[in-house]
Order: sequence, then C-alpha cells, then structure tokens
Amino acid sequence: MTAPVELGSQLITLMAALMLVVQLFMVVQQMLLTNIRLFAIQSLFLAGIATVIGYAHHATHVYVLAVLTLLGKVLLLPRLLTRLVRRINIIQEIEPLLNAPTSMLLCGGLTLLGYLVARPFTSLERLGNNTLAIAMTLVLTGFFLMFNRRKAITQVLALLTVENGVMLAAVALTTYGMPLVVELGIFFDVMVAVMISGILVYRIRESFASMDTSKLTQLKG
Amino acid sequence: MPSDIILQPATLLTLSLCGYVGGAVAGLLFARHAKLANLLSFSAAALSGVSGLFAALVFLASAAAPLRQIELVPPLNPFVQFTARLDALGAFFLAIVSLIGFGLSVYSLGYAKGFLGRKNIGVLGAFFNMLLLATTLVFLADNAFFFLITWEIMALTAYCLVSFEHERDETRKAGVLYFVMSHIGTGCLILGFLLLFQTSGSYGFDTFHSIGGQMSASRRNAAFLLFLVGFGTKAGIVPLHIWLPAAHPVAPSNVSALMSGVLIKTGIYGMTRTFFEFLGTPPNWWGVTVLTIGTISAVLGVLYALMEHDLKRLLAYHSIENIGIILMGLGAALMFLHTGHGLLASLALIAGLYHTINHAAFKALLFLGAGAVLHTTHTRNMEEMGGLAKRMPTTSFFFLIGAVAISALPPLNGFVSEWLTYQSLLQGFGTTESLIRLMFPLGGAMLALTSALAAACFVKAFGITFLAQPRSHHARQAHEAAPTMLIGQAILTAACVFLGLFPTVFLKLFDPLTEQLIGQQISSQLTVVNGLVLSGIAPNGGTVSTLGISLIALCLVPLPLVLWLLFARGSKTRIGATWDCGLKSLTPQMEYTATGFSKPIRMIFKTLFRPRREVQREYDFSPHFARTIRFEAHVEEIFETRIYRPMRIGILRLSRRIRALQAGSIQAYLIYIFVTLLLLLLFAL
Amino acid sequence: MSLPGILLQTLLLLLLAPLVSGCIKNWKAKLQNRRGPRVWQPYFDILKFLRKDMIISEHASRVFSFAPHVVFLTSLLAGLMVPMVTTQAPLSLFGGMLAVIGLLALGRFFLALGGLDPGSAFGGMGSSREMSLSAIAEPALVLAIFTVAITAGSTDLSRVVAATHGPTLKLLNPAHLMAFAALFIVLLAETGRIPVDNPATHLELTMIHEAMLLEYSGRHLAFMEWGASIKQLVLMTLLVNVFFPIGIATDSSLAALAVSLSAYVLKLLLLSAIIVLVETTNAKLRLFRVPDLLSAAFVLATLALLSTFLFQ
Amino acid sequence: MKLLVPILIAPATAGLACLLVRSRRVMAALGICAFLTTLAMGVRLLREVLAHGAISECYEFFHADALSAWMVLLISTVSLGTSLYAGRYFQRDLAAKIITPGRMREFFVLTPFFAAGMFLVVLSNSLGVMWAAVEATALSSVLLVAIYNRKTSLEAAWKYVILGSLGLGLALLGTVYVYAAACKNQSERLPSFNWSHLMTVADQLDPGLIKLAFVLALVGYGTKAGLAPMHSWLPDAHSEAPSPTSAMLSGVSLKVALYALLRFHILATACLDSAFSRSLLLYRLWAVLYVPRSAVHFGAAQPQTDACLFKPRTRGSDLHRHCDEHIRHHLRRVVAHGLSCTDEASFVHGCRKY
Repeated sequence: MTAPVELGSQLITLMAALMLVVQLFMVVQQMLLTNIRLFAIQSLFLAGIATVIGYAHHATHVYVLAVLTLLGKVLLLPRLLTRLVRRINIIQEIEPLLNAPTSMLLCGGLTLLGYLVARPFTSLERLGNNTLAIAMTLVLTGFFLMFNRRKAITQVLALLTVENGVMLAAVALTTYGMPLVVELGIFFDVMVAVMISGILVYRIRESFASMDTSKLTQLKG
Repeated sequence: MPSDIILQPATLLTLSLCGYVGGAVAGLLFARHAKLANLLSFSAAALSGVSGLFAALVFLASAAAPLRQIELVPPLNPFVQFTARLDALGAFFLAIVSLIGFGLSVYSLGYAKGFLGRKNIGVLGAFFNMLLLATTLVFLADNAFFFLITWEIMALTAYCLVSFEHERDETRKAGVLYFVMSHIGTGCLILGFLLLFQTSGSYGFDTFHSIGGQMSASRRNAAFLLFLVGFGTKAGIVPLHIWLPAAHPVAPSNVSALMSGVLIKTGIYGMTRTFFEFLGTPPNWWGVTVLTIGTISAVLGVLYALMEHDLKRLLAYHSIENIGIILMGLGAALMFLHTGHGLLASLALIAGLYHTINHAAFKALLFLGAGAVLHTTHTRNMEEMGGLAKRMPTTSFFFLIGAVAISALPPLNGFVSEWLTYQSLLQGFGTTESLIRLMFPLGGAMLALTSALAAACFVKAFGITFLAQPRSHHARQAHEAAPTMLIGQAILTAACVFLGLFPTVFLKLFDPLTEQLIGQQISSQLTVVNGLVLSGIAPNGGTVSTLGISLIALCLVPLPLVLWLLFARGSKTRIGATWDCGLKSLTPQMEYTATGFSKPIRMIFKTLFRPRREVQREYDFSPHFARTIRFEAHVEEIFETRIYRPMRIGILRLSRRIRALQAGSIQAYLIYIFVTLLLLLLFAL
Repeated sequence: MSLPGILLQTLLLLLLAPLVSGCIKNWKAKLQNRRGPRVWQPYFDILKFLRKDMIISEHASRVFSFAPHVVFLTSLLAGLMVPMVTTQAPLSLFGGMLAVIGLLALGRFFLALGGLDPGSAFGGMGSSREMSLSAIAEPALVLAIFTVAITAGSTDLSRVVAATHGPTLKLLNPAHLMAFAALFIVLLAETGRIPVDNPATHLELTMIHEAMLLEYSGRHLAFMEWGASIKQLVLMTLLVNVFFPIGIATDSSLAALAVSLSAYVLKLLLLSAIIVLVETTNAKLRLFRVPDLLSAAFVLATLALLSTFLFQ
Repeated sequence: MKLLVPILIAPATAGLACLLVRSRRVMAALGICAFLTTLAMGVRLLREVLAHGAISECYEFFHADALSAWMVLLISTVSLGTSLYAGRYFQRDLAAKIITPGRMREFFVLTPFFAAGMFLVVLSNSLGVMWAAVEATALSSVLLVAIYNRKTSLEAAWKYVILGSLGLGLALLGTVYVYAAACKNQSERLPSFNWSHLMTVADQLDPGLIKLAFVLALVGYGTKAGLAPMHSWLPDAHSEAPSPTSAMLSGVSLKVALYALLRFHILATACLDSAFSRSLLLYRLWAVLYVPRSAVHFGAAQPQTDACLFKPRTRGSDLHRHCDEHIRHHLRRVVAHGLSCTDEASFVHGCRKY
C-alpha cells in the first residue's frame, strides 16, 4: 500500500511545482486572455492535488473541495472574466510597474523567502515535500503581481492566485483538510468577491473609460 | 427630629445636586419662553448653591464627622464606580462653588435679561446649571474615572458657555483655544492617574492615599509633573495661561465670573489633592518649582494686566496673578513638608486655600461689576467709559470694595490671606540651612511688588472706568444695573467683608482639612485674644486684627468732624469747574487715559513688554496741520509669539510633509502592505 | 492697648507731624540762604485751610470727598501701630509692620483715586506716577523689613524694637546699616522728597504728590496735607526707632517717658537734617531714572538680607 | 436558552424583507426594529454572561463570552443609530436626485446583512467561520461604499475591495496555520477548530506555526482594522460612503476586525510567552502613533476624511483603551477558563506595559 502513498506525494509535489511555474508565466505574460487561461490551469492543478489527497486519506469532503474548485475556478470564473474582457475589448496590458527581467528576479527572491519561512514546518506535511513553501511563494508572488500590474482584471487574477496559494497551504498542511463548513464559507466568499469586483470593474470601465487603475488617484492625502 | 435630618450634609448635598439637575432641565424645557426659563433655572441654581454651602459648612463645623461615602449611581463594572465622597478638602471647595454659584445665580436673574431678544436664555441657564453640577461633582468624585468624566463634562459645558455668543469670530477662536488647551491638560491627567493606578491596582481615591511612598522615585516625579501640567493648564499658571485672557472676556459676564471664581480653582483642588494626599512626602524640588511658578505667574500676571485696557481681559490676567499667589502658599507648604515642619506647612496651606476662597469672592464680584458696566455701555474698552460712579453708584461702590480687596489692602480679605502668606514665607527663612531659604524673602518681595502693582492696576481700572467725565455716548447714557444684579453683587461683597473682618471664625473650619492633609490642627494657635486677633505661628509671631483696625478707625472718624466744628463751622462748599489752565472748559478727551496711566510701568518694564507704537498722520498740505492722526500701541505677548506660535507652525509643516504618504495610487498602498509583510516575516523568523 | 496710650500717641502724632515738615522747609530755606517760612507755618496753613470754603469739581464723585478722610485716618492708624515713645505701640496687638505698610498703601490708593476723580490731566498724571513709583519701591520696603524681622523673629514692631534695643549695640551690624540705607531711599520716594519728587513746586512736569492734591481746597486740603505729614512722621519714626532705639522707654514711668520723648524728638530732628542735606545737595531725577534709584534700594535690601547670615 | 441564534436571524430576516418592500419608510422601520431586538437581546446576553461566564449554543458552533457580548451591544447600538439616521438621510438624497431608489433599496438590504455578518464574527466559535464572516462584512460593505456612482466613490470602493480581500487572504493563511498547529498535536480525525477548545490546548501548540500565524493575522486583520501602515484605504472608503455606512464602517466594522486580531493575540500570548505578540502589537501601536497622520489632515477639505483619519490615531488609543477593557474581560474569561493566576497577572501586566 506504500506505493500509492509514495506515488501520491510525488504527484502532489509535481503538481505544486507546476502551479508555481504557471504563476511565473502569469507574472511575465502581458496578454489578458492568456493570463485568465493560465489561472484556469493553475486551478486545475490545485483540484488535482485535492483529489490525490482525498484519495490518499479517503477524506470525502476533500473530494467536494476538488469538485468545487474544478467547477468554480477552472470553468465558471475564467468564462466570466473572458466574457468581461471581450465586452470591454481591451486585450493588451500596457507596461507593468517593473519590467519582465526585474520582476522575474524579484519572484526568485520571493521564492527563496517562501522557502526560508516554510523551512521549520516541513515535518508537518504528510504528502509531498515542501508544498507549504510553494504555497507561501504563490501567496507572495500573487501579492507582487497585484501591485505590479495596472489593469483591474489582472489585479483580480492576482488576488485569485493568492487565494489558490492559501488553498494549497490548507490542503497541504492539514492532514484531512479543513472542516467542510469552513471550506464552503471560504469558497463562496471568494466567488462573491470576484463577482463584486467584476461589477466594480464594469462600472469603473463605464465611468473612467479605461481599466487603468493608475488613473484612480483623485483621492489624495 | 426633622431639623437634624435636614441639616445632615448628605441630604443637603443631594438636594443641591438635584437642584442643579432640575435647573438644567427647566432651562431646556422652557427654552421657548425666555422669562420663565430664566427665572426657573437661575433660581434653582441659587437654591442649590445655598444648600450646597450649608452642606459644606455643617460638615466642616462638625469637624469630627468621618468621610461619607455616597453611592450616586450603581456600579456598572468593578472599575467605574460613581461614588461621591464628602471629605474636608472636598467640602471646603464645595463651599466655594456653592457660595459663588449662589451669588452668580441671583446676579444672572437680572443679567440674562440682556440676552432677551438675541440669544436663547433657557440654554444659558441649562449650561450654567450643568457647569455648576459638574464642578460640584469634580470636588466630590471619589474615583479617578468618575473624576475624569466630570472633569471632561465641566470642560465641555464651559466651552459651550464660553462660545455662547458665537457670532463673533473672536469668541469662536477663544473657544477653540480653550478647548484644545483644556484637553491637553486632561490628557496629562489621564496619564497621571494611570501611573497611580499601576501601583495601587484600583482607581479609587482611597487606595491612592499617600501612594507616593510605594512608587519608584522616577514614577513619582513623572506623576507629579503630569499632575502639575494637567491641573496647571486648568488653573492657568504662566506657561500654560494663554487661553485664560482669551476665553474669559468673550464669555457672558456671569460665566466668566464663574470660570474665574470657581473653574480655575478646580486646578488648585486637583493640585492640593494629588500633591498633599496622594504623592506622600515631597522631595525638595517639588516645592521649589511650585513656588517659582507661583511667583512668576503672580508678577507676570499683574504686569500684563496693567497693560490691558479691555476691562475683562484685565480681570482675567489678575486671575493668573492670584493663582500665582495661591501657588506660592502651596509651594511653601510643600517645602515645609519636605523639611518636616508640620505646623508651618499647615499655615502655608491655610494661607494658600484662604486666598483661594478670597480670590473666588472678590474676582467674581469684580466680574459681576464689569458685567453690569458692560451691560449698559456695550463695550469692554475702558477708554470709552468714565463718569459711571455718578450714574451707577451702587455698582461702583461694590466694584470699589472688590478693587480694595484684590489689591490686598486692609481691612478686607485680600489683605488677610496675603498677611498669612507673608507670615509663612517669613517663618520659612529659618527652616533650612541651604541657600534655598533665600527664596522665601525674595518670594515675599515679589509678593509685595505684585500687590503694589495690583493696587496701581485697580486704581487705573476703577479710576478710568468709574471716575471723571464719561468718554462716550453710551457711558453718558449709562443707567444703574437691575436690582437682582445688585443683590448678587451685594452677596459677594458681604462675603468679602465677612472673610476680611472675621478670619478667626473661618479658620476653625480649616482644622479638619489640615488634619486630613498634614495631620495638624493649628487654628487654635492662629487665633489669639478670645478669637479676635490673627497671629502667626511662632510664639512671638506678628499679630493682626482687621476687626480691631476697623473699630479703631470708626472711633477716629469723629476726629475730623470735631476739628471741622471747632474751626470751620462757617465755611461753605461750592461746586465749581475743574482747573483748566484758562481753557474754555475741560473736555473728556483731555482726561487721563488707561494707556496713559500704565505708561510709566510700560517704560520701566520695557524689556518685558517690548512696546511698539505706530502713528499715522494724514494731512493735506503741511504735516503740521494733520487732518487725522491714528495712534496704535502694542505690547508683545511674549508667550504667544515666542513659544506657542513657532510650535504651531512646526506642527503644520510636519503634517504637510507626512501628507505625501497618502499618495492616492493603489500601487503605493499595496507596496506599503507588502513591505510591512516582508519586514514582519523577517522579524518573526 | 491702653486708652490713654492711644489718645497720647494720637495727640503726639497730630502735633509733631506739621512741626517736622515745618522744620525741614525752614532748614532747607536757610541752607539756600533764604529766610524761608517759620518752623510752625504748617500749623497756620492747616488752620487756614480748615476755615476756608471748599470748591469741589462738578465732575468729581463722592470718592473725591471721601479720599481725604481715608488718607488722614489711615496715616493716623499706621502711626498708632508704630512705637514712638514706648516700645509697646498702642495698637501693636492689632497689627505689625505689614499692617502699617497695608494702611499706608490704602491711603495711597484713595489719594490716587482722589487725583483721578476731577478729570484733570494733572491729577491723572500724578496718580499714574505715584502708583508706578510706589509699586517699584514696595519690594525694597518689604525686603528691608523682612531682614529686620528675621533677625528679631517676628513682624511685631515692639518685639523688633525690643530686640534691637538689647544691650549689645546691634546698630553697626552691616545688615542693619544696609537695611537702613534701603529704607531711607524708600522714605524719600514715599514722602515725595527731592531726588524722586519736588514737594515745593506746582510745575506739572516735576510734581507727583502735589499733582494729586491740586483740586483739593478747604477742609479736604487740610486733611490731605496733615495726612501726608503724619505719613512722613510714621515712616521717619519707623526708621528712627527700629534702627536706633536709643533712650526708648521700656516701662511707663513718667521720667522714662520724658527721657524717651526728648530722645525721640532729637532723633527726628537729626533725621530731618539728613533729609534736608540730601534735598539741597541733589537735583530732581528724571522720572525714568527713579526706578534705577529704587532698584538700587532693592539691591541694598537683598544685600542686607544676605548679610544677616553671611557676616554673622 | 436560544439567545445567540436570534441575534443573527433578526437582521438577516430584515434584510430579506427589505428586498420585497417598496417604500423607504417601511424599509427603515424594518431595520430599526431588527436592531432594537438585537439590542435588547444583547443587553440580556451581557447580563447573563456577567452572571455566569461564557455561554455557547448548538453544540459549540456559537460561543459568546463577555468580550463578544460587549461587542454585540456595541454593534447593535451603532447600527440602531445609523438606521434611525438613514431613514431621514436618504429622504434628502432622494429629493436631490443624487441617488436612485434602486440604489437606496440596495442600502437597506445590505446594511442588515452587514450587521448580521458582524454579529456572526463576534459570536462564532471557530476561527474559520470568523474569517468567512469578516469576509462577508467586507463584501457587503463594498457595494455600500459605491452607492453614489461618482468617480471617487468607485475608486474608493475598488481600493477597499482589493486591499480588503488581499488582507483577508493573508488572514486566511494565518488561520490555516493555526488550524495546522491544532491538527499536528491531535491524533483523532477531525480536531475541532473552536476557539474555546483551542484556548484549553493553547500551550501545547507548535510555537513556530503560531508565531507565523500571528504575523499573517496581524497584517491581514490589521489591514481590515486600518492599523497604521495598512490604513490607506480607510479615509477614502469612509469619506466616499454615505454617512450612515461610514458611521457603521468606522464605528464598528474596524472594531470587529480588531476583535478578530485580539482573538489571535490572546491565543498567541497563551501559547508563546507574551513578549512576542506584545512586541508586535507594540510595533503596531508605535506605527499608529508614529504616523501622526491625523495631523496630516488638519488642512484637508473633507471633514469626513479628518474624522476617519482620526480613527487610526484614536484606534491607537482605542487599542489601548480596548486592551484595558479587553484585559478586564479576559481577566474574567481567562479566570473562567481556569488559567493559573500568575500567568494571567503576567498577561495583564505584560499587556499593560505597552
């Protein structure tokens, strides 16, 4: 019976690593639509990890989580965001705060910090080694992505990657995942958050005629 | 049986508190019909003033009465109990607030009619009652929380009363300045009480009793300084006094009388309570600081008062001077406590507190007089008054009594309390060997300078306002104040005369107070010859009896009459014109003015005042035949220009620089949070 | 506190005061080789004023006619508290040095108000200058008295006189000398003598004390003049008896009283001679130079205070 | 004994009812009576809690102790005040055509939910549910901020949403760490995530995890509570929102986030020595005091910005005063939980030091 557990932890580590790679692509990527698709892939990997854990520990509610992530973050949200982008029909993301090479370097640094922070807790993970470190890195790079980009939609996406990072930590750290009621609460909160930001983005688009958040600077000190 | 129930201090006290509450509610309820509101609220205040006064006197007279714990409101949580406690110190100050409250309320019955058309009298009455209630509760509070709450209510109601006539810009500015300064003071008080709380573990005043002993030296000194600044701001000692000459003149006269007479005394009450009861035996430098601050406040207060020709600002500056004199007494008492001279300490304390009630009486009287004058002449500028003695004989008589009292001239109460202060300063010389003892005689000399300058100032104030010819149309049309206003002034004049002529009777009431604070009962040593004569502590200390002086004076009065009968029976008296060096006749413009009167002092103390004068002369063809001449003289208010203005500019510049932090762009905010997160993570590793 | 003592001292005050000012005027004239008025001329002046009619200005209020009585009575009361012939002043129980200063200040207060009341510029100027200068003189006066009181241990004049009267001649003790000098300057300022104020002139620029009396006439002027001379006598007695209590009677036997009376009159005349010398040799100081003189007095008084324990 | 659940249900039903109703007056009345009931229940709850310690309902899901009872009172009084005020406030706006009836209905629907979210935060026992409730309050108030469709209010709402959800993301990570620490030392399957239970087992938790969790919670909930360096969204959001919402936001919702932060603080002090979390809070306090931004805005035109700018500074003192209050409540509650006196004294002493 050890083989599947061994296989499971390798699978989890692989998928977590792939999530990190997708994240780095998003940092570099300029095109809005590809960004959304990258986010969908990342969520897919997260769902994968959840299913593996659910299978390994026979925890039924982790399966629920996997299905929810699959439905919500892989299918529903990306379609909603793409429809939004198409209606506002801006494709190209203009020059971000830091250009690609410097942001990549910074993400490298953040990964290092993620590992440093997560190092004392590696003993905690049952399956897949240092997924916690990856989770912390996802959160930090998501944070960095947020203030690196100007487009409102990318900021929402960055927020969602932070969310993914947190869910990864939850899944990796806790042996059987969090109690179901908490999972549901978190999931729906994220959904509603994205809906609302979608509405706001639409309204901003209407009144500011642009998605560029750097224009939102009237409220000075 | 019923009589002794009524005379019980507790019942009288609750009666007075309910009276104030009733007055406030009546004021608000009947705000629409002004006359009724005026009558109800101020008579309620007067009644509660009387009952408060009796409560205090009965409590003090039955000296042996123990502390009385009165539960006002059921305790909400273990730390905030609204319990009132009537002890000797509280009762003494309760007597002050009730006596002055009684006089002022009677006065306000007439004075408030002046606002009939313009302002809402009901609100004035309501706030007046609330202020009296809050001040009474401040003196009775037995718990730091309750004390701070009532202290805050007092500051707020006083603010509302100061900016009662808020249509004038000057009032609004003064109100804000008062508000900010009193809150700086309250801030220090909160910190001070927190320091005490840390050692005693609870906020009750009984647990704070001589807690100084258990506190570490640095914490005790910190607490002392916090209380000094906190209560000093409310009392108006020199470096923190700038709100006082701004706030008092703009308030309605009965309010400025209440503020000068009673509100600044809460500062003195606070200092006495904390320095003598809470902080235990003081180190030497406490007494020296308080004495120095007192001397400086006294001298500067009177010097700036001399330069004023706005009647109410002049009186406000005099409040600073008298607070200085009170602090000299308290400072000397602290120094004697340090050297262990219990008897002298209680003499100095009695001198300080006796001057507190004296100042409350004559300052309130003077403000009421000024209010009556203001009421008819519609101006505060003395240069536009004059000749009011003939038109307002009774008010001018009362003002004269007040002026004589405040200039510490025998036989009135100012002289008695200053005589006690002199005695304590004199005896103080022998108490220590170090050079500190030089401070006592020099303090005495400064006290003499202050009272002489005060006499000069009040010759100016009385002379220019009441004597000679009226300088303006309003002054010419002036009419005597309403009867209730005169009764109010009469009450306070009677208080001044009684406190002046019969000090020995009043000193017995101090015994429980000195017993509680210093553990000495010395009123027996202070009264000699069947209680008529006041004497200093030392066996051969000087004696004085204002009563004796006035009696002998009465006996000597017939002497001039006898001489007149003997030699001058035939002489007649004629009314003629003042000598005018041959001019047609003396016009009011030729009279001496207030600015002129204080010119010599201004020249003598020019380094302090740095006077500036501008003369603009408009002329058609030759400068010698000027069409109009505009003369303007300024005296520089050094505290304002040297300390407070640079501080304000500095703060504004600092805040403008920090404003850049709120840049407005969301990226910037995100970066702030990101950096904080990174720092914290590194910190947590 | 005996009644005859009070009556005797009052009589003495009333009679001696004009004599002293008369002598000073007479000797000053002699020094300036003028014949000058007779020594008892002030008595005739006072009698004449008492008899003459009075003119009161129409602007003046009742304070104007009340002031002379106050000045006269306060000076008398202060006089009764100062030991002249016996160490125990008649009213010493009712007040010591501080009460004397207070009463004189009360007199000055009403004198200044009387000056302001008629509404003439002279009176205003006189009151303003009188109040300012006396305010500056007060600290020196109190500090000098404090020094003496500290050595004697109390502000009660009779005890102070008894202390300095003791066998050891404390007269040459430096503290007492400096205190005497300070008090002498204050005496000149208070009684309006030459360096501070010119008593003989009616030129408005130079007169301070006289300016306030300008509007008074008849009975009021008599009381004012008399009060002023009594005040001068009181201050001189203070100076003489506190610092040089030679021959003052300790018990009330007739012989002792006679000896102390003659010694007292002699000392008074000696002091008046000094005053006359000072007046003739000095010119009147400009008004704003007077504070420097008075601050000199203050410094002297502080030195006196220091010397009480430095040169002990 | 059903006390806690009705407190949640009352505002929720009022919110739903407002969906169906048309007229402004009825909606306002609904809001007012909802909050009146919660106020009454809050008072009863406080008396009961003061009488005999903490109470919890439907098997530990809801848990109310003195601290939360006090907060329930606070929330219901403030929301009652605002709903009383809101009725008249919108009448004027409607007349002046600043706001469409639809938007106004939005206000009357969302405000009770906003309050219900806050009640849930205060009453919930498990940290996860508490996080979800805080997120719910944040989301429901975002649309309230953006009611006036002006440019500036949209900008404020956007900043509010982004910064808020980011902060809460971090707070969620913190909660996950706490939960991880809870799982580590318990063998049985589903360790309960209830706060009261966690307190009993606090000292056995792994200090490293708790330290990290506290840091993240501090930054997360700190952003929501508007503590110093993370406060920038606060003045914009509060000044742009309609005044009843801004009153609710600054009056209560910041306090609720502070409440959540204090839960972590108590947990952290119970687990680690009190030095760590106290020094962090000290840092927070110092940051609040260091930034005299309230002085910054003496000159600012909008009075509301001034008002809410004072918030952080007063928050500093709030924190201080709150701590005093909370310390007293903790005292009662901690004693109720049977912690030893010395620990509690050091805790109280430690807390008071800063």
